[in-house]
Amino acid sequence: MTTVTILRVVTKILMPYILLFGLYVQFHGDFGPGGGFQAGVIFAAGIILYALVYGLNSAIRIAPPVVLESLFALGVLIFAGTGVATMLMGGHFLDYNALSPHDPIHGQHWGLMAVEFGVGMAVASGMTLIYFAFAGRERVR
Amino acid sequence: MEHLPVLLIVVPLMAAPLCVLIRQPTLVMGFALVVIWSCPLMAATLLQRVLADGTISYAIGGWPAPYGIEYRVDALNAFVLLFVSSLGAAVLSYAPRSIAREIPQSKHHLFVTSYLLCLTGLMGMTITGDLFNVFVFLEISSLSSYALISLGRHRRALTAAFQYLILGTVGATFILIGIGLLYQMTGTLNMADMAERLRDVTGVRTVLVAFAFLSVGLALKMALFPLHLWLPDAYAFAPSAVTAFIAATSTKVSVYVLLRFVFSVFGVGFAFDTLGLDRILLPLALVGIFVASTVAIFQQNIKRMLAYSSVAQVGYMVLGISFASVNGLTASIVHMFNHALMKGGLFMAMGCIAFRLGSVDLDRMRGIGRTMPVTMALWVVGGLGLIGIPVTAGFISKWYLIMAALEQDRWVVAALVLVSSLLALVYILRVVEVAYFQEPAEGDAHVTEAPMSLLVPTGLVIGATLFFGLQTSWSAGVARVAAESLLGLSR
Amino acid sequence: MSPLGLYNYWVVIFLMMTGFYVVIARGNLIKKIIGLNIFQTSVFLLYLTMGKVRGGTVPIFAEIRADIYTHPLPSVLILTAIVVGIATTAVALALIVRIREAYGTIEEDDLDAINREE
Amino acid sequence: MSPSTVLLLTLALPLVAAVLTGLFDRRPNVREATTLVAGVLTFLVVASLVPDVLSGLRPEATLFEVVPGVSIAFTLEPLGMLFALVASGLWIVTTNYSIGYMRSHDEGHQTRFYTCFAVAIFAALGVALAGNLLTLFVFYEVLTISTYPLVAHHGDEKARRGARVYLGVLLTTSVALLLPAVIWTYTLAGTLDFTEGGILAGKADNLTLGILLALFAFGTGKAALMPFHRWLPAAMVAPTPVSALLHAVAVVKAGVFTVMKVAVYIFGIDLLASTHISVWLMYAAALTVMLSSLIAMTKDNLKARLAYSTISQLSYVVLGAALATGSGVIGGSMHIAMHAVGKITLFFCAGAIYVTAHKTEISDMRGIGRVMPITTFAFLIGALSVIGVPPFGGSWSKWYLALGAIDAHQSILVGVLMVSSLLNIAYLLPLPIRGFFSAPEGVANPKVKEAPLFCLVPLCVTATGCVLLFFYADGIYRLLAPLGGQ
Repeated sequence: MTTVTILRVVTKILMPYILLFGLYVQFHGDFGPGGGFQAGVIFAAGIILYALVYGLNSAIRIAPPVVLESLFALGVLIFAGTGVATMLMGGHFLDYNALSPHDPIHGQHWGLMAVEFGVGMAVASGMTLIYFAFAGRERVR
Repeated sequence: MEHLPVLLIVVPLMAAPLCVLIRQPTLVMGFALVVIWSCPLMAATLLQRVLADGTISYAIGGWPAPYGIEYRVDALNAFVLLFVSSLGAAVLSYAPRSIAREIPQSKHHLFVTSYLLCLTGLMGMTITGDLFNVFVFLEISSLSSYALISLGRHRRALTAAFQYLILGTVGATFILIGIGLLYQMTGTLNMADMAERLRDVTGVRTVLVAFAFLSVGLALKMALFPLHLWLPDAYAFAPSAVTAFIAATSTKVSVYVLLRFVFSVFGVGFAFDTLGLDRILLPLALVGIFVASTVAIFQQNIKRMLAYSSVAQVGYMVLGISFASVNGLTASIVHMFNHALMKGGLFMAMGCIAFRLGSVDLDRMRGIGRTMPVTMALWVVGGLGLIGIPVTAGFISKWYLIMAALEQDRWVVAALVLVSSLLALVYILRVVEVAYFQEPAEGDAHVTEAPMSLLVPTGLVIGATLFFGLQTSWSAGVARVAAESLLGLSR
Repeated sequence: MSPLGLYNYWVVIFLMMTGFYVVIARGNLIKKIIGLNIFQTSVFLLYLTMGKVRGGTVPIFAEIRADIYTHPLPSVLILTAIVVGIATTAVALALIVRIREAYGTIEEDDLDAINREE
Repeated sequence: MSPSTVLLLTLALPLVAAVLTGLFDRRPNVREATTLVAGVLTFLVVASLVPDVLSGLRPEATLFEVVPGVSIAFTLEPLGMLFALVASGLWIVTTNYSIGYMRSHDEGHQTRFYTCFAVAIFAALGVALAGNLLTLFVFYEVLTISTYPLVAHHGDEKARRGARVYLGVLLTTSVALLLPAVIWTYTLAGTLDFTEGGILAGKADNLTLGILLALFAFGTGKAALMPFHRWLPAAMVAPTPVSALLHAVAVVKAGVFTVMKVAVYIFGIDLLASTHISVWLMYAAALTVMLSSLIAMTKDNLKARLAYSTISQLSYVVLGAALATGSGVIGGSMHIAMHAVGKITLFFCAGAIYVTAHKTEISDMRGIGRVMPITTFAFLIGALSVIGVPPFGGSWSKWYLALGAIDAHQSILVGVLMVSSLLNIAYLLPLPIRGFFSAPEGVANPKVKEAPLFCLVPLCVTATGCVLLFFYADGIYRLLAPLGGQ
């Protein structure tokens, strides 16, 4: 792989900001535009950019597919687990009010946060996995 | 207990990612089996409660019905849930041995995950009372079934899955358009609420267009002739366990959704009196039955033959709907169930044959009645059910269908239904003759009976077709209650 | 309202037909998927259009108080549909890659010919 | 044991036998002993109910409710009693004969043969005991399916083609005609129970009833009413014990039994007599009697000739039902038993000749009586009984049929009965005549001698039966008397 210094340097500078922006979108989701899905995509874009510039192998080193698969599963579990938690606390499935019986607004807040976190995790790892799956194929003929 | 409706969906949904986390094939399978057998138990409890106390409603997130997403269980969908989950569980119990030959071990946990997701999607479509939810769950089940089909050993599984993906997505998008137009007209997504509000806008053209988009989309998903083109390849080349599962459940759930839309959302009056739906469905169903059965007769690949037979059987279900009477709907609903059992069992038996022979071609099946007597006996019982011979479940479906036709004085339809079952006789007999009255080929003389772990689930499913051919109060009885409630005659 | 006043719907119909045509008429599997995406996008636009309220602002509950908001629900629904669309595309692309590996072509006519020979 | 338990036991025994024969695949002696024991037990159990039925009791048993108001249910009434006795009694004899035939012929797949045979008997008993039309239909179809492997037994192209015709005709007629008739009856009457006096009176106009009757008569393909008789000659490819089963014991008798049962318990003979809807059926049956007798005369193959003879004899029973008079019904029902014993004798003899002398064509059987005197004599007795000559059983049923025709003021039919008896003589007697009086030709082979004992004993038993039935016909008459309202 030819090394293009400018790209590598720029990527190195941009990476933290991309990931940070991803986190911002993630946690700002319940106040403004944003949320787990968008955040996950932005996060994944950061990793994909890294893979494009530094090569697939380095990217796989920082985010091994096995870990990504587990994170994906975990993300879904967090989402559904929140729902189960609300049920265990006496509400209906995904009834966030039940999370904080004294202050339903807070309950909503926490619930959304947890769910969006799960979504973000699943989407980020899912997107990266899809990229890896395609990029990792050998060329046919 | 109160959470049962949502648990039914959440349990397999959460089990799916857990399977990815566990990874180890044996553990995954054990875990999935425990989870999946809990589903029919829950569904049975639901059905029992619905029959005793009437419709159950569950508000997701605690948001009450017209605003939030509602899971709504009545006799009809509790019944569908029960048989879909039971067959899902039965086929998964059969799967470990079957996929060992057909799917590389590194993919087993992904197979189980997709399987659980597919089941979740199918049950979700059935249980939800929210239109948009139907679409979401439809896509969950479709996407996982594309993945499942593509796992087939033959490379044609890939093109089959792709073809299904294109047509399935077009169908799903049609449904999405229909739902969007309905939402535009009524401002609600809740089925019960929409049924109320649609009464004010019956004549509006948007509603008609929405109805058209929905029915075409669903017809694609349930493989109603002539929109069945994806089905034969998909069934023929998917792994045996996948074929058994999809054939037993997927199209039935789409038929259920059609029933739900036509009768619960749009109402009989609109669909049949205003639109004349029966004038479209009846000929389509009949032509479908005849064309598909005839094509089935000429198939060499027996899985493909059974696939065409499935297209024909969907015709019977739609025929029952087109009568719009209690007996007609009972026939449809009970045939959904009976056909799920028969086709599931037949494809499971095909899986046993593929397990030993590595092929499902008619030529290779010579003399198999002697080398694999139990498998073939089960196959024959399932086949007799397709013809509609008494004592098998298929007879009960035919009985109600004929009765529905006769009570509306549709002699020709009744006669055609009866004649069509003779076409089934031809394609079943063709296999029987080869299997029992021809000598095995040189290389296949040593073939032995399939292992018990395959035979027992197959036997249970086929045995159930015999049981429900005699004891019909649990099948036709429930179907009748469901049919009456769909037509608004009770509760 | 003049027919052209509903120009969004014209766009929807145009996209829908374009997408549908591409799905049916193109033999290249990748192009089919592109067509499918255009087809789905038209539906997304349909939903967004019906949620739009003329003069309405972003439906976010914050400092700015406005009297008219765009209906948020269709946007929410369509977000889900977009996710589904992405998943479908991903599965489709994965299948196409596998088909290319197994058959060496992604032209539908060639695939049919190969399948028929078998 | 309560009578209803006994009823279910009757059905269970052959089924158990079927399972056991399947299990004893490797031990032929045990397998065949099982069949024999089951046969004897079944017959005894059926016979134990005779006094009950004679005294007017109707034992009942109900199993599952299949459709609302219609269950799989059993009721034992005189007609069913007679058929059950015939089926279970002749099962014993046929089993004995099968052992001799199958072994000396070295047939393959003998386990499949015995298992399917037992299932067929089970189905025939189910037909006999059926308490409603649905149950009858269910067992009727089971009978069709279970005999299919028997007909296709040899497995070669010829056998498969014959079996295809067999299954095709029987299933087509039953599914396309009989089933709608059953469902239609259900929608009209709301019940399918066999009730004395019928269930259809006053439920429909004459046209509907006429169409229904036609559906029933032609839908019962096993009754071989022309033009749905093709399956019978086609099924001749089967081994001889199977032909005996098909033609004498189970299949055809289940067919005519169904027609009789429908006439008596679904329509009711009063309804038939008062509306005259069955008149066309009398002529259809009479036509079948004449035509098939004529065809029988042209056949040189012994089994084919017997097949057409069966078609003609079956129509006597249908005729009896269609006459809708007391004597007609009794005569027709009696003919079920009389013809069964006579015809089975003839088939046993045909099989015995085939096994020992390997002859199938009548023209080749000159002088057969000199080498196989017992067999040929038994054939003569069977033939005379079928023709209706005293002192053989067949004379009684023809007598009552003729009486019935007179009661119904159908003197033409009396003539038909007479002429057909003459035709019977013309096609049945040449064999014994040639057998005894022609010089042996070819069969003078010194190796050819009397058939094996296992074959010989059964055919002597049934031939004796033909004689006994003449003297004990009174018992049958008393049993059947309630049917005719006497």
